[in-house]
Amino acid sequence: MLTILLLAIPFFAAGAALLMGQKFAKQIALFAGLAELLTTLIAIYFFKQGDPNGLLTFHQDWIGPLGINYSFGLDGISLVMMLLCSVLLPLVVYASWHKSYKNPHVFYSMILLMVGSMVGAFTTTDALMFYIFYEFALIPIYFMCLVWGSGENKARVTLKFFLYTLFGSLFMLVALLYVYQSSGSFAFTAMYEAANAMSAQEQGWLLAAFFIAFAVKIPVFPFHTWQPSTYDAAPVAGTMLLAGIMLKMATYGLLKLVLPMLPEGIAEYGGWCLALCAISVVYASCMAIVQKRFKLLIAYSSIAHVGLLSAGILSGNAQGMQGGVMEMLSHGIISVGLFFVYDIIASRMHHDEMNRMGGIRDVNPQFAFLFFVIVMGSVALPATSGFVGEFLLLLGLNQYSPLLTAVAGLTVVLGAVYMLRSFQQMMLGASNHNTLNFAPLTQHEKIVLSIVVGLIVLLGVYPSPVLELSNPTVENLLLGIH
Amino acid sequence: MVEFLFWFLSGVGILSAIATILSKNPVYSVLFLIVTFFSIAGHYFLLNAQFLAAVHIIVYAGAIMVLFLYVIMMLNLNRLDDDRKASWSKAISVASACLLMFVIVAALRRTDELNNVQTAANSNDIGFTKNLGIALFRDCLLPFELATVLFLGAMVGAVYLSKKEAINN
Amino acid sequence: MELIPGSGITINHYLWLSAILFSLGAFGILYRKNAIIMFMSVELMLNAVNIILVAFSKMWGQTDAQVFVFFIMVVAAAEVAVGLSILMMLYRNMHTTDTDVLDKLKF
Amino acid sequence: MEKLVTLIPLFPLAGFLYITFFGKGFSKNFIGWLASGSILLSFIVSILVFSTQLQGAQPTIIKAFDWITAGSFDIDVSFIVDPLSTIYLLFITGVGFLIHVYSIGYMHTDEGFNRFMAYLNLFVFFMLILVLGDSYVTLFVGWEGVGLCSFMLIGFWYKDMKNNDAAKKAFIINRIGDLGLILGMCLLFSYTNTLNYDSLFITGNEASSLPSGVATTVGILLFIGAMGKSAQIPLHTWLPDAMAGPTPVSALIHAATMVTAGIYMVARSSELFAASETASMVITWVGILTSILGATIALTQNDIKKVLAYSTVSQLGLMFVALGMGAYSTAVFHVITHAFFKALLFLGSGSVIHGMGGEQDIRRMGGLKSHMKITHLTFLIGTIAISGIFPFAGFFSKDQIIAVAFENNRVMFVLVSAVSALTAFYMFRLYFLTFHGQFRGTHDQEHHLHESPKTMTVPLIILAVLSIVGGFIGLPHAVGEEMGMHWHWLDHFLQDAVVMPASLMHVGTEVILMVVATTVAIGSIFYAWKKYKKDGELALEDDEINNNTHQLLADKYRMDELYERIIRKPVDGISAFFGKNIEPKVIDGIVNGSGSVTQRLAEKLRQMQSGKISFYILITVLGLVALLLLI
Amino acid sequence: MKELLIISLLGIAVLAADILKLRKAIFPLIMLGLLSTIVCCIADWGHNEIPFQQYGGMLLFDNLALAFTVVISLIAMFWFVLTSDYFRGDGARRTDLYALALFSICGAVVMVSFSNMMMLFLGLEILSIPLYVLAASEKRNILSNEAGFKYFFLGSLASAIILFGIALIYGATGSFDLATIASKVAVLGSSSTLLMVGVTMIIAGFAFKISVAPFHLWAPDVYQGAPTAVTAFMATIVKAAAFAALYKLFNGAFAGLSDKFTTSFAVMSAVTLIVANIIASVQVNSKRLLAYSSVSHAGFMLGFIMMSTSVPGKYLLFYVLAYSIASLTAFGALHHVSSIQEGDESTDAFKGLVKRNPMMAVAMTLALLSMAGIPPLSGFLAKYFVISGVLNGGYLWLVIIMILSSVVAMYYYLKLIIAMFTPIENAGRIVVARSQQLLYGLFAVLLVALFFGASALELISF
Repeated sequence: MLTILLLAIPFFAAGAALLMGQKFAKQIALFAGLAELLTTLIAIYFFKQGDPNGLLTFHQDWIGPLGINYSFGLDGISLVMMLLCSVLLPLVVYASWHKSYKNPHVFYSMILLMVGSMVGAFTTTDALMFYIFYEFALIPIYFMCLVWGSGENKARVTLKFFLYTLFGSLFMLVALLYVYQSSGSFAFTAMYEAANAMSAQEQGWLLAAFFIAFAVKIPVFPFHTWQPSTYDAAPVAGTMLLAGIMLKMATYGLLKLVLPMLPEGIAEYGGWCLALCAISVVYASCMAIVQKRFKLLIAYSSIAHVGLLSAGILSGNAQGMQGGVMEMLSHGIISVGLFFVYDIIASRMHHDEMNRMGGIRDVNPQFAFLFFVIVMGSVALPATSGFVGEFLLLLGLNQYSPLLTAVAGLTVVLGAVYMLRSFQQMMLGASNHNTLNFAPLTQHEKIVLSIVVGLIVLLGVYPSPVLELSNPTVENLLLGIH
Repeated sequence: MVEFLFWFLSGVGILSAIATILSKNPVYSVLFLIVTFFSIAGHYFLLNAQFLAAVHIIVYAGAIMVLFLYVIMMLNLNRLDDDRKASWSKAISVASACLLMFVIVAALRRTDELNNVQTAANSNDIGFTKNLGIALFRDCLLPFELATVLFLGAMVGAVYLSKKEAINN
Repeated sequence: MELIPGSGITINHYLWLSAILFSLGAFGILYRKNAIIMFMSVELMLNAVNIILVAFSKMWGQTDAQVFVFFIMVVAAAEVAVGLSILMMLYRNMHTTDTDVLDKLKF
Repeated sequence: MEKLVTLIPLFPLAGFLYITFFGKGFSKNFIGWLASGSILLSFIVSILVFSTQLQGAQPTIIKAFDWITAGSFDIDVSFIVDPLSTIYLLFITGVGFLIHVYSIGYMHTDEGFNRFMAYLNLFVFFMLILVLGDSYVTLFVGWEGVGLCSFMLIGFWYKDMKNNDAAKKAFIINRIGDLGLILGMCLLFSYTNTLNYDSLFITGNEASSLPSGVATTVGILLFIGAMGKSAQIPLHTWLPDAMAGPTPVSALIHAATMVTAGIYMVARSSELFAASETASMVITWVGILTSILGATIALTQNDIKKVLAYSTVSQLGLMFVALGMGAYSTAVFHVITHAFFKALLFLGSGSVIHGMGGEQDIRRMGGLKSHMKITHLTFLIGTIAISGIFPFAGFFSKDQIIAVAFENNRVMFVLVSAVSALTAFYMFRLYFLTFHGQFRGTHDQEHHLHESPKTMTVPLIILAVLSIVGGFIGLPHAVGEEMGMHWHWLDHFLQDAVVMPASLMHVGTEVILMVVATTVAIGSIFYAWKKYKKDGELALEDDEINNNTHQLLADKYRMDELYERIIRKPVDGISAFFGKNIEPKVIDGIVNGSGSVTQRLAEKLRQMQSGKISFYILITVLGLVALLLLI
Repeated sequence: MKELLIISLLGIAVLAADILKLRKAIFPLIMLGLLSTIVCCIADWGHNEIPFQQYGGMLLFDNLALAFTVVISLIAMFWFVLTSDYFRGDGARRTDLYALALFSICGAVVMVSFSNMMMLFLGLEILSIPLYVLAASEKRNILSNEAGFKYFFLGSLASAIILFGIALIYGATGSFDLATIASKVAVLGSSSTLLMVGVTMIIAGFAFKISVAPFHLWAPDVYQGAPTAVTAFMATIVKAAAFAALYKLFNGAFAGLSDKFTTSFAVMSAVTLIVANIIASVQVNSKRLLAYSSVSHAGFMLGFIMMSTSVPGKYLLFYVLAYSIASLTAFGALHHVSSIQEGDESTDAFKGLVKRNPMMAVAMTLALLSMAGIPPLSGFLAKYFVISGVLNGGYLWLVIIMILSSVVAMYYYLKLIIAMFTPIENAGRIVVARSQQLLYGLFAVLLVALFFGASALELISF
C-alpha cells in the first residue's frame, strides 16, 4: 500500500498543482516532496521490520494474458532510489523557489509528473511497467525544456534529445519482449529465470539492446552527444532532475534488469560495455577540461562520473553494485548542488564563462566555502559521499579488469584538474569589476546549499545506513547471478 | 460447332477490345467495346446463361455505353490526341500489361483440381430465369436490398456533383 | 474435362480468355491517359470477371455466381454514373479529360 | 587506556569546527591559543597512549563506528594503537603544537588568521587519522585530507594566482600518486579480500601469502602513492612550489609531518615490501636518485625556503633508501629526527623572513647573527643537526642509514655518504650567507630588523633542544654501551610493528663508519666555511651564472619544463582536439548525419509520389505482379 | 442486422427529412440513430446465433462485427460533431453530404459483418462510391476534384482486382460463403493455384483500400486533396472497416492459408513503414504529413492481419479505436486551424496553438504522442500489441523496422508539437463550438483512459 502511496503522491500533487493554478503550485510541489520523503522514511522503517504486513508490495492484474501487471515492490535498492527522489524533489522545488516561471502551475505539475514516473520506475517489479515509466518520464522533461528552456535552438536540441533517448529505449522494449516470449510474464523474477536459461550468445544480443537503451540515457560515450546541449537548454530545475534522478533510471535498470538477467552475456561480451564506460570517463573528463562555460563543464563531468558508475555496476560484484547504489545517491545530490551553484552564479553574472569571473571568494566567502565542499564531493575526496561511491566502484571494477580500473581511475586525477581549475577561475584570485558586486546569498539559497553540503558530508562520513539498506538486496541479486 | 463459336467469339472479343483501347476516336472505342460486350454475351449463351446474356446486353450496351456516348457527345471529345505520352512510357505500359497477363495465365495454366470437378447435371438449366429468380429473391434478397442503398447513394452523389458550380480558386 | 458437352472447351479456356481480357483492361488503363477510355478499360476488366464467374457457375452448376454477376453489373452501372459525373465536373474545371493534367497533388 | 585514542583526533577537529563556525569576533590570541590548546590536549593524550605501549601492551584496535560495508568489503572507522602509530602521534602532536604556537606570532598580522588556525587544526586532524587508521582506506582518508589541507594552505593567500597554481599543482600531482595508491588497494583487495592491517599483517597474515608478482605490483603501486606524498622523483616537483604557503605550513606540512606520510605507509606495509625484492629495489633507487637530485639542486638555490625544501626532498630520499634496504625502523628514526631539525630550520627561516619583512632571497641577507641572536643560534643547531655532527640528532639517524647502506650495497653507501657531504655543504652555505658577512638588504629592511616575539622564539628553542637530544632514542650499539644507555631503543620499540633487518652489525665497523661520516661532514663544512666565510664569496645573481651545470641546477634540472612539454601540453592538446574535432564532427556528426541522410533519402523517395495517375496505376499493376510472383 | 437496418434507413430518413423541410431535425436524428445502433449492438452482444437465416446467412453479427460496429458508430458520432461546419452551406448540400456519409457508414457496417463474398463486395462498393463523391465534394476546389478522381479511378481498379480474386476463389471452392470457403480451403491448402491467385488478388485489392505499399500511392494525394473532414472520415472509419474485413477474411475464410502469406504481408508492411515514415519526415503540409502517418499506421496494423490466426481481433479493435481517436483529433484540429486562416495547411499553421486554444493543443499533442506510441497513451499499447504479435511470429527484423520507423515518426510528430508550442505574436484565439471544445477534452481523456482501461479487453472475447 505504501508503494501505491509513494506513487500516488506526486501524480495527485501534479493534478492538484494543475488545478489549484498559479498561486499554490510551488507550495503544493514542496509539500508533496516532503510528504514523499516522510512516506519513504516510513517505508524504510517497515522494510527494516521485514515488512510484517506486506505494506511494501502491491499487485494488481492489468492485462493478465499479456503478462502485464501493475505490480510494485520496495526492496533495499529501490528504497535508496526512493530516498534519492524524495530528497531531491523538495530540494529542487525549493531551489527554484524565487524563480518566476510563466505558468508555474504547469511547470511544477511537469516536475511532479516526472518525479512520479521516476518513482514508478524505481518501485515497480514488472519489466514492462518499468519501461512504461521509463518512457513516460521523457514527456514532462521534454516540455519543460521546450517551453521553459533557454537558448535559441532549444527546439532542435530537445528534439534530438527526445528522439535519441526514444531510439535507445525502444531497443529495450524489443529486448523485453524477446525475453517475454520465453518467460510469459514481465515480472522481474520470471524475466530473470527466462533470460538466464538462454544461451550466452542470445544474452549477448539482449545485452547489446539493453546497453544501447541505457547507454543513451546514462549517457555513455559515444551516445552522449545529446546530453550537454540538453542540460544547457533545460531550465535549471529540469537539469537538476535530468542529472539528479532521470539518468539513475538507466543505471537502476542496469542493476535490476541487466545484471540479474544476463550474467553469461555480460561474462562473454560485457567487456565491450565496460570498455565504453571506461572510455567515456576519460573522454568526458578531457571534454570537461576544454569547456569554457561552467554549465557545460558540469554536464561533461557528470558524464565522466556516471561512466564510472555504470562500469562499476556492470562489473557485477558486491562492491561494484553497492558502490553503484551509493554513487547514484551521491551523484544525484552533488549534481543538484553543482547545478544550483551554477544557477546562483549565472543569475548574478548573467553568464557562466569561467574566465570572465574570479575573486568571488573574496566577496562572498560563505558561498565559496559551500561551493568548495561540493567540489570536493565531486572530486571524490574521502569523507564526502563521492568517495564512498567511487572507491567501491573502483574496487568492484578492479575485480573485473585492473586495466579498465586504471583507465577509469584517471577520473581521480582529471576530475581534480577540471574541478579545481573551474573553482579557482571563478572563486579565487583578485575580484574584478564583474564580480565585485556579487550579491550575497539569499536565505533560501543558503538553506539549499547547506542541505546539499550537509548530505554530502554526512553520507561520506556515515554512509553505512544506506549501504546496509541496500546490502541484503544486492546479496540476493548476487545469489541469482552466481 | 460450339468449339468454333468459342474461338470465334473470343477472337472477336479480344480484337475489338484491343481496338477499343487503340482507337483515337472515343466514339469508335465505345462502338468497339459494344462489340466486345456482344461477343461476351455470346459466351453467356454458350454457357447456358441466356437470361444473363440478355441482361448483359441491356445493361451494358443499352445503358452504360449509352451513358458513355452521351458524355462524349456532351463534352464533344472527338479525336483525343493523347500521343503526347512518351513512347518509352507506352512501351513500359505494354510490357507491364503483358507481364501481368503472362503471370496470371501462367498461374492459372495448371488448374488440375478443377479437372475432376464434375460439371453438375443441372448445369444446363441454371441459367433459366426461374432459377435465377429463386436464387435472387430468396437467398440473395439481402444483397438485393442493399443494392438499392448503393444506387441511392450513387444517385445522390451523381446529382450532388452534377449541380453546376463555377470554379474559382 | 470439358465444360460444354461435345466440345473441347474446358474451364481453362475460359480462364485464359478472362485472364486475357482482364490484362487487356489493365493494358488499356496503362496505355491511355484519357479518362473516358480508361473507364471503358475498367468496364472491360469487370466483364472479364463476369465471364469467368458465369463459366464457374456452369462448372459448379450453381446459380449464385450468376446472381453475383447481376450485382457486378449493378455496381458497374453505379460506378459509371458517379465516375462520369466526377469526370464532367473535372472537365468543367479543367476543360480536358487528360488524366496527366491532374498532378497538383504530389510529393 | 587505549580507548582514549579516539579523543586524539577529536580535539583538533573540534578546534577546527569551532573556529570555522563560531570563530568570528574572538581575539586572535584566543583563537590561536584555542587551536594550539586543542593540539596540546591531543599531545597529552598521546603521551598517555604512548605510555601503554611503553609498558609493552599488545597492539590494539579501537573501533569508533561502521563506515563502509559492501559484501566482503567491510571497513570501520577504527584506530590502531601500536608502537608505530603512537610514536608518530607523539611527534605529530608535539611538533604540531609547537608550530601552532609559533604561528600565533608569525601570522598575527594576517587578516586570515582564523582561517589559518582552522586549517592547521584540520590538517593535524587528518594527519592523526592517517597514522591512526587501522586500514588502508582510513589511511587514505587522512592521506587525501592532508593533501586537501596542504592545498588550502599553499593557496592560503588566494588572491595571488601564483599561489593558487602552486596549490593546484600540489593537489594534482598528489592525486596522481593517490591513483597509484587506490589501484594498489584495489589490487590488494582483490587478492586478499581485506584492507585491514589487522588481517593483513598482525593477526591474519594475508600480505605475506601474496604471490610475489602481485606483491611487487601492489608494492610499487603503493609506492607511487608514497612518491606523490613524499615528493620522490618524478612526482617531487610540487614540494618546492609548495613553499608559496606561509612558513609554518612549510615547517609542519612540507617538512615535519605530511611529507613523511609516505614513509609511514611503507613502514606500515613493511611485511608486504619485505615480500618483494623488486619493489624494495625500486624504492631504494628512486630514493637515492631523489636524494642526490634534491641535494644538488639545493646547492644553487638562493631562496632560503627553496633550499630547505630541496633539502627536505633529499632527506626524504634518504629515508626511502633506508626503507628500500629493509631498515624500516631506521627510516622512522630519521623521520623523527628530521621532523625536529627541519621544523626548526623552517621556523628559523620563518623568523628570518619575519624579521626581513618578507624577504626570502639569501643574496639580500647576511650578517643577521648580530640582529637576531636566538634565531641564529637555533638555526645553527639545526644546521649542525642536519649535517650529522655528533652528538646531534641528525648524526645518529643518518649514521644508521649509512650503516645499513654499507651492509647491503657498497655503491649505495658511497652515494649516501656523498649526499650527506652535499647536505652539510649547502646547509652551511645557507647558514653563512644568511647570518654572516655584510647585510646586503635595503636600508629600511636593515632598520626594520628585529628578533621575533616569544611565541616564535620559544618553539625554536624547544625544537633546538630536541634536535640535540632527539637522536638518543636510537643510539648506536657502541655509543650506547659507552654511555650506559640502552642502544637501538627505537628499533626494539618498533620491532612488533615493522619488519626488522636480520643482523645487527659488528660494533667495530659501526665506529669506523661513524668516524668516516663525521669526517666527511666536517670536511664539507670546512669547505663551505672557506668558500663563503673566509673568502666571503657570495651567491651569484641569476645573470652572472655562466656555466651550464650551474645553470641546469639553478633551473632544477628543468623538470617542470619537461613535464610541461610531455604531460600538460599533450593532455590539453588531446582535449582540445576532442573538443574541436571528435565531438562535433565525428560523434555528433554521425548522429546528425543519420538525420540528414534520412532527409536526403526522403527527397529521393518522394519523387516517386509523382502525382501522375498513370504512374500510380503502373505501380499498382507491377505490385500485383510482384505479389503474384511472391507466392 | 438491426444495426444495418437502422443505419441504412437513417440515410434515407435524412433525405426524407430534407424533402419534408425538417432540416433542423437532421443532426439530432443522426445522433439518435447512431446511438441506438450502439445500443442495439450492446443488446445483441454475446448471442452469436446467425440472425435472419432466411437471408442465406449473408451477414454474421458476431462479437467482432458488433464491436467494430460500435466503434464505427462511435467514431461516426464524434466525426459528425467535430466536422459539423463541413456540412454547412446551402441546405441541399448539407443533406446530401449527410446522406452520403451515412450510406458510406452503412457500407462500413456491412464490411465488418459480412459472411459472404457478395456482401463483402457490395459493402465495399457502398462504402466507396459515396466516398468518391465526398472526396470530390468541394466542387470549386480543383484539388478536391483531383482527389475525387484519383480516388474513384484507382478505387474502381482495385475493386475490379478484388472481384477477379473473388471469382477465382469461387472457382476453386464453388462458394461465396465464408464458412464453406474456409472448409474447402482447409482441404485444398496451397495446392490450388486458383485459390492462391485469388487470395493474392484480394490482398492486392485490399492493400489498396487500406493504403499499404505499393498500393498506397493514392492515399497521400487523396487525403491532401479531399476536404479535411472527409480525410478524417477516410483515415478512421474506412480504415477500420477495411481492416476488419481483411481480418475477418484471414482469420476465418483463409485461415488455412494465412501462413502462406505472412511473408508477403511482412514485406508489404516493412516497405510501407519505411517509405511512408521517411517521406513524411520532410512534409511541410501538415495534412499530407498526417496522411503519410496514417499510411504508416496501416503498415503497423498489417501486423495484425499477418498474425490474424494467433492474435485475437480485439487487439486490432483496440488499435483501430486508439488510432481513430488520435487521428480524429489531429485532423479535427487541422480542420479548425486551417479553416480559420484561409486554408493554410502548412505545419506553421499550428504555431502558437497552445495559446490560441489550449484544450485543442493539449488534445492534439496527446494524439500525436499516442500515434507515436509513447506511454501512457493508448497508442503505446496498440503498437505494443502489434509488435509482440509480430515478434511471436518470429519476425524480429520487421519489429526492428517498426521500431526504427516509429523513431522517424516521432520526429515529424514532434515537428508539429514544437510548432504548437512556439509562441507567436498577435495570435487570435481559435474559437470552436462548445460541443467541439468538449469533444477535444474528451479525446484527450480517452487517449489516456484507453491505456489504463485496456484491461477491459479481458472482458470481451473474439
